[in-house]
Amino acid sequence: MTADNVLMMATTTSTDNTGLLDDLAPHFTQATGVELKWTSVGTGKALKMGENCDVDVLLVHAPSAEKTYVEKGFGVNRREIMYNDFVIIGPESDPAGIKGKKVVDALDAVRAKGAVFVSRGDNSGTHKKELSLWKATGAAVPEKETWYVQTGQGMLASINIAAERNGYSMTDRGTYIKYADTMSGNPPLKVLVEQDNILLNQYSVLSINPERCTKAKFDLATTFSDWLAGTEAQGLIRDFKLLGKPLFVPNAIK
Amino acid sequence: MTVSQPIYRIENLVHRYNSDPVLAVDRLDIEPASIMGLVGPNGSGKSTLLKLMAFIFRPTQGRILFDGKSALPFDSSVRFLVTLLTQDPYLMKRTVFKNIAYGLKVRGNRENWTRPVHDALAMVGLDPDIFAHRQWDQLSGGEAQRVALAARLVLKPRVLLLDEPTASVDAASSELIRAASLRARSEWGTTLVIASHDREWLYDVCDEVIHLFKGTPTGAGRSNMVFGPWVPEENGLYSKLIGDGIRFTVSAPPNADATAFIDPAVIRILNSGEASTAENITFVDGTVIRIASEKQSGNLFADVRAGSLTLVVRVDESHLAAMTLHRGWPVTLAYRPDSIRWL
Amino acid sequence: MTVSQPIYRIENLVHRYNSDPVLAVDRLDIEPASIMGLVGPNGSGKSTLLKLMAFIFRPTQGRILFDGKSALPFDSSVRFLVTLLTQDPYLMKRTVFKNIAYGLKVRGNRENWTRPVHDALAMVGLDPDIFAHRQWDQLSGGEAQRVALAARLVLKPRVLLLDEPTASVDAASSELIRAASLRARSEWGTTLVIASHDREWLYDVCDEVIHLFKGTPTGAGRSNMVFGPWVPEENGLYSKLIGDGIRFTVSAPPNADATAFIDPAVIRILNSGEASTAENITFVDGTVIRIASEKQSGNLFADVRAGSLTLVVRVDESHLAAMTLHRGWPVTLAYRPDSIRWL
Amino acid sequence: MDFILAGFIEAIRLLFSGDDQTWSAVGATLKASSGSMAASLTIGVPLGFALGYFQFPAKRQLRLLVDTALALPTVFIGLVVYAFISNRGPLGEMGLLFTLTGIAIGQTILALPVVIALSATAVESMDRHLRALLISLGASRRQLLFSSLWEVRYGVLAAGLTAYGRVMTEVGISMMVGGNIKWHTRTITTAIALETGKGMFSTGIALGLVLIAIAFGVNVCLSFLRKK
Amino acid sequence: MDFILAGFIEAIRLLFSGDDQTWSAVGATLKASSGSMAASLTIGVPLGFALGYFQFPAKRQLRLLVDTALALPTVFIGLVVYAFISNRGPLGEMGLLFTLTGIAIGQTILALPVVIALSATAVESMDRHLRALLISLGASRRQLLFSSLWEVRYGVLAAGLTAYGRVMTEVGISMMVGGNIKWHTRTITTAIALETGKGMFSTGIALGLVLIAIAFGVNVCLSFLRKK
Ligand SMILES: Nc1ncnc2c1ncn2[C@@H]1O[C@H](COP(=O)(O)OP(=O)(O)OP(=O)(O)O)[C@@H](O)[C@H]1O
Ligand SMILES: Nc1ncnc2c1ncn2[C@@H]1O[C@H](COP(=O)(O)OP(=O)(O)OP(=O)(O)O)[C@@H](O)[C@H]1O
Ligand SMILES: [Mg+2]
Ligand SMILES: [Mg+2]
Repeated sequence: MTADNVLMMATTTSTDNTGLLDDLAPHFTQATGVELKWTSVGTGKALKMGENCDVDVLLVHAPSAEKTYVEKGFGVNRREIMYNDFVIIGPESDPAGIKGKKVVDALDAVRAKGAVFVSRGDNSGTHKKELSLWKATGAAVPEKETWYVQTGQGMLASINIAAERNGYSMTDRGTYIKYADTMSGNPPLKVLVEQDNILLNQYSVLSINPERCTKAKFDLATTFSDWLAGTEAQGLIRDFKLLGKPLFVPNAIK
Repeated sequence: MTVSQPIYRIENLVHRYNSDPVLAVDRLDIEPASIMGLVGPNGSGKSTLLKLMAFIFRPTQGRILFDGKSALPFDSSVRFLVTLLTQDPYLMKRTVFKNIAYGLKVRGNRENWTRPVHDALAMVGLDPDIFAHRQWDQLSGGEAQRVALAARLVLKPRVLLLDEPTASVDAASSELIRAASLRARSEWGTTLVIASHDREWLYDVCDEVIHLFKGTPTGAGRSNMVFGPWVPEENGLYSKLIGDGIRFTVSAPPNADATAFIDPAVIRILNSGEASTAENITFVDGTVIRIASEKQSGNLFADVRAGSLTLVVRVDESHLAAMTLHRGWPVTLAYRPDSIRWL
Repeated sequence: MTVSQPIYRIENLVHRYNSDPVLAVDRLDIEPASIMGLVGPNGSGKSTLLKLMAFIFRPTQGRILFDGKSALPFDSSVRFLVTLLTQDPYLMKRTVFKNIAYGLKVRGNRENWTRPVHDALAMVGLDPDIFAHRQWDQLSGGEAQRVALAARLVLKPRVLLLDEPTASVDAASSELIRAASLRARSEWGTTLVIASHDREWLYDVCDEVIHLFKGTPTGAGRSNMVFGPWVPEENGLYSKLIGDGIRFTVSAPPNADATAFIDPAVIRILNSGEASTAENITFVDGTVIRIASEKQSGNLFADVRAGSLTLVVRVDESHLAAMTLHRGWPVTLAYRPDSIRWL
Repeated sequence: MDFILAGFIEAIRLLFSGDDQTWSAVGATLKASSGSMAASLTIGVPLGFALGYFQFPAKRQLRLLVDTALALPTVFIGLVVYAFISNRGPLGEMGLLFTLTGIAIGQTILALPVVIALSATAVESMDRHLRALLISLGASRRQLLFSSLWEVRYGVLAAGLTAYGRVMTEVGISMMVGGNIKWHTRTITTAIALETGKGMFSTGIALGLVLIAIAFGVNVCLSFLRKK
Repeated sequence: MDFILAGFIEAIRLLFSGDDQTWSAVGATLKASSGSMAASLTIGVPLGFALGYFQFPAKRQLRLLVDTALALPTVFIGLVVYAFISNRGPLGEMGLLFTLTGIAIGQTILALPVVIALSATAVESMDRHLRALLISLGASRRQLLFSSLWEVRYGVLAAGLTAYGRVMTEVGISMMVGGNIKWHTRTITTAIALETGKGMFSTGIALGLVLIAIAFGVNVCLSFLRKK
């Protein structure tokens, strides 16, 4: 395979860590003859690498950041591919009593109780989502409260910290499923809030603007984007299961 | 009431490096306030013996009693009493002053060290103003050697072990070192053991000189050792080639590699060519290297080089008048092969 | 056609460590295949001069012509021709064999080194079977010194500089070293420069001996130097205290710190107490340290210790018959204060 | 490229405008690294001395072990320490997880092989005559240790500085054991990792420069040890 | 705790069952680290020799600089190298981003201060008589360099091993410059970081053990240099 036939992608850790990309990549290569290489990094870093023309295509989940990105002319052809959802987890004892509540009410309860809440605090797509939830409660983000723990780490590390601290956290479902699995089916933290529309997590693919980055392989990026939105890939995404549980819902517009 | 006990008593001492034994001393006593010399060829074990006596490492076998008590390295019974000037004048990477003061510091001495350090420097003939603040590596060979000695003298030790203190030291300084050694004994009652290849100097300083040979003391006083192998001659005698056509003849040795011992008194010294034809006498030609009188006995000795050998010969006063003995003078040595003892 | 040119020509040489000048040689020529000696008190600059002659570092000022050409450290014109035995018998952390073979290796010599290395060891009196495979740190002081010398002899150099080759070496070995030096000159035409404090040995080996004093050559042959400060006496003379109540008297010096030069020939040696009352003559008591004949002239010299001084005195043959000169003999020295020269 | 320049400017701003977050991270870095350096020098230098000085049967094997331990990955150390001090681990009771003390423990493990291996090497380079000199001047065992170390002080200093560099710049342990918790266990290096992950490259550069400035300060303070 | 034990078992499985991904990471680690070690020793040892051997005006300042550079954080080096070799950087044309060569360049920068500082220290510990000895035996400048280094070989070896440990275990540069791309630039350390990030602690431990096993192998190979 020549270097011309290699597509370089930057993506967020969630797509890689769940194993979705390992599942999709061979099918993509088979269908198109293009090799897919990816580096999985934080959303911010992924966007930055695109901005620096180091990759050809991005697969990320930070809709508002993506929109600005396109507006600034760094990326083109933003295309929504799929979504999964976030959940709020916490100790089984549920000290703030949030189980089954709506997101906004649950966070208010946490704040009122001053219960430990672990935030990633790393500007990732997930972190941005969490901040938007706090904003939705109408009060300021509890930036400097002692019960508000900012880890600056990945999702799994943050869940672990929440477990060690007996606190709450917001996580994507995929990571939680893996976490629960490593705890041999009896995780100290349980899903307490879910199925709220506000918790949906949209993934999109963006091509790097070939006018800014002349060396970016725009053709291949388009091929990839089209393929992802195509029936084969959308089917693969629907059928992808992590530890027997479906994770992503394909929602590409043809 | 008590008889004076030796300050050192060495019993059945054996020391090995790796597996080769290099020192084997059955018994050796050293009296307090005596000055003992150690001579012997290179590798005869002088430095090893001195290091053992300084309790720097343990002997492989046997023991060393200090003041009647068995002692080991770091024992407080010897630590501050015995000090050794090692053969290599090694200094710490500090100034001369700090090198000399180190021993005082180690002794927890909190006083002002300037005085004793300057005195010690003066004792070895170095001007404190010039040398005290030199760095360790800004000295000539002899200066370094003398600083190392000053670092020992400053301690006023009970036992001072000196390993070749005059090597690489100039004539004036070696006299100073002699004086300092004698002064240490008389002022502080120090016992000294000194190893040196400068026999003149050593016989001058010491009360007694012990010979080491292959790690074994072979007696005190001057004596000659000649090593084999020996080759038989036609007349029943044996000999060894000691130079171009020069042979050293001996009586039948116990084995071909035996070591011959020749008492300096059994050799007569004749003017060159004076060889008579008396029977049973053997002659060997040589050159006088030096003449010296032994401090204790007043006896005169001549060192005579014959081929590659250097023999010590006792000189009768009567001889002296008859001949001009001095370095470089050619002589003939006469001795009876059967007067030789075997080791 | 051409007049033999000196192998070394030193011109206006000055060397400083930090800022103190320690060596200042205006002019010095050394003839090929000569053996030159260097004597001088500790710190007089012998080792510095030898290192400069070995092109180990550059002089602060002046230049050293080798074979008529100015040379600098690492110059290929000198690199393989000159070798120095340093005062510290430093060995590399390798076996004795590899230490000695190093110079051969550096010369790109690809042959079998066993032969030359073993020969070199034999030249310094060490048995190759015992020593060749010893590690560098498994040697006695004298053995190490001799290995270091063997590492130089193996090179058969054109110039061999020896810095105290006999320090810490036994008597037999120092004779071996003497023989090896002479053999190097006669077999390979080697030029030797040797610094040593063992004057007897040095005078025996060398064609000529140069005296260094505070970095300056003060002439060849034997001579006496006595340093100030001088204190005026009542009779217009000056003196210096050289021991308990012993004074060394001189004529008026140019300044209080001047250095006095006394020719060994102007001092007469008398039996102790023989002092006459002749005018203008000064006496000083001493002890004979050694007697030796100068190789070149055949003259006899006595080293006499008077207080802290050691004076060299020329001895007339006529004297010798009349007295018993040997180490330890008490004598009186007689000289005229006005026969003293000043530096 | 431009983010490097931007990083320089930001570094100056961070240091001089008294940015709270930066100073908190500086504090955390200094506390954890001082703790681990104190511990690793106190334990490591004597061990290194013993390893370099004495001859004993398993010496070479031990040396091999220490040299291998130079290649202990920080995340590995982080994981092992985490396993012990996590609430489910044997030392969970002590509450060391997510504390600077926990980080310091991990960093001590990281620094120890460096300190031991390099001080052993320094001691091995010691002149073989030193021992005889010191004992002959009356040194006790303790004085022998200290004076020997003083003779090879440049080597020991280099051991300390190398270990310090390693401790100051490690991320794996601080991340895993400390948790990179803002205001508490966020050190400069975990902050750099975070900012870089966010794509804030210039802030990453700026924090890197802050770290280097600290190291420079420490080196200037120690450079008096170098003067002859 | 249990994941440590699990890690041990997995490490054995990974090594002996011929797990492709592991061997690919082993290969990447060995390639990058060999490259960077070769480069840093070739450049660093002579520079270290010069720094330790010669006396020159700015010596102390230079030394201070090198010592400070011991505390260069890996992510910082990663960022700087990235800035240069990124497609928009000055060396973007060379296509070094996301390659093992790029990683090796960054690791060389990481290893250089260690090699320079420690070999300078080793050379400083050299006996001052060595120079005179070597020149007097006829050594050329080059032979003086090599023979001097051979005399302090344990010190230079320690410099190399310490630098090797640093290079083998670094994550920041490999991550930033290499991109942790599976089958290409995923080294053992970035794999550990990835697995740990996924919560696969036992795999992290296992990979850590694999790395240590490699280091052990390298040390065993080099230990012949230690025999007297
Ligand atoms: N570390 C060592 N390992 C093996 N052998 C050694 C060691 N040190 C000394 N030797 C050997 O032990 C013997 C005695 O050495 P020692 O230094 O005591 O001799 P010495 O009488 O002081 O000689 P010198 O007059 O040369 O100083 C020598 O043959 C020497 O080769
Ligand atoms: N590195 C140095 N720094 C400063 N001064 C030095 C240095 N090396 C030697 N000296 C001084 O230079 C002078 C000459 O030293 P040199 O070693 O040449 O003397 P030497 O004649 O060989 O003495 P010795 O007989 O003691 O070997 C001495 O006074 C010494 O103190
Ligand atoms: Mg000895
Ligand atoms: Mg000298």
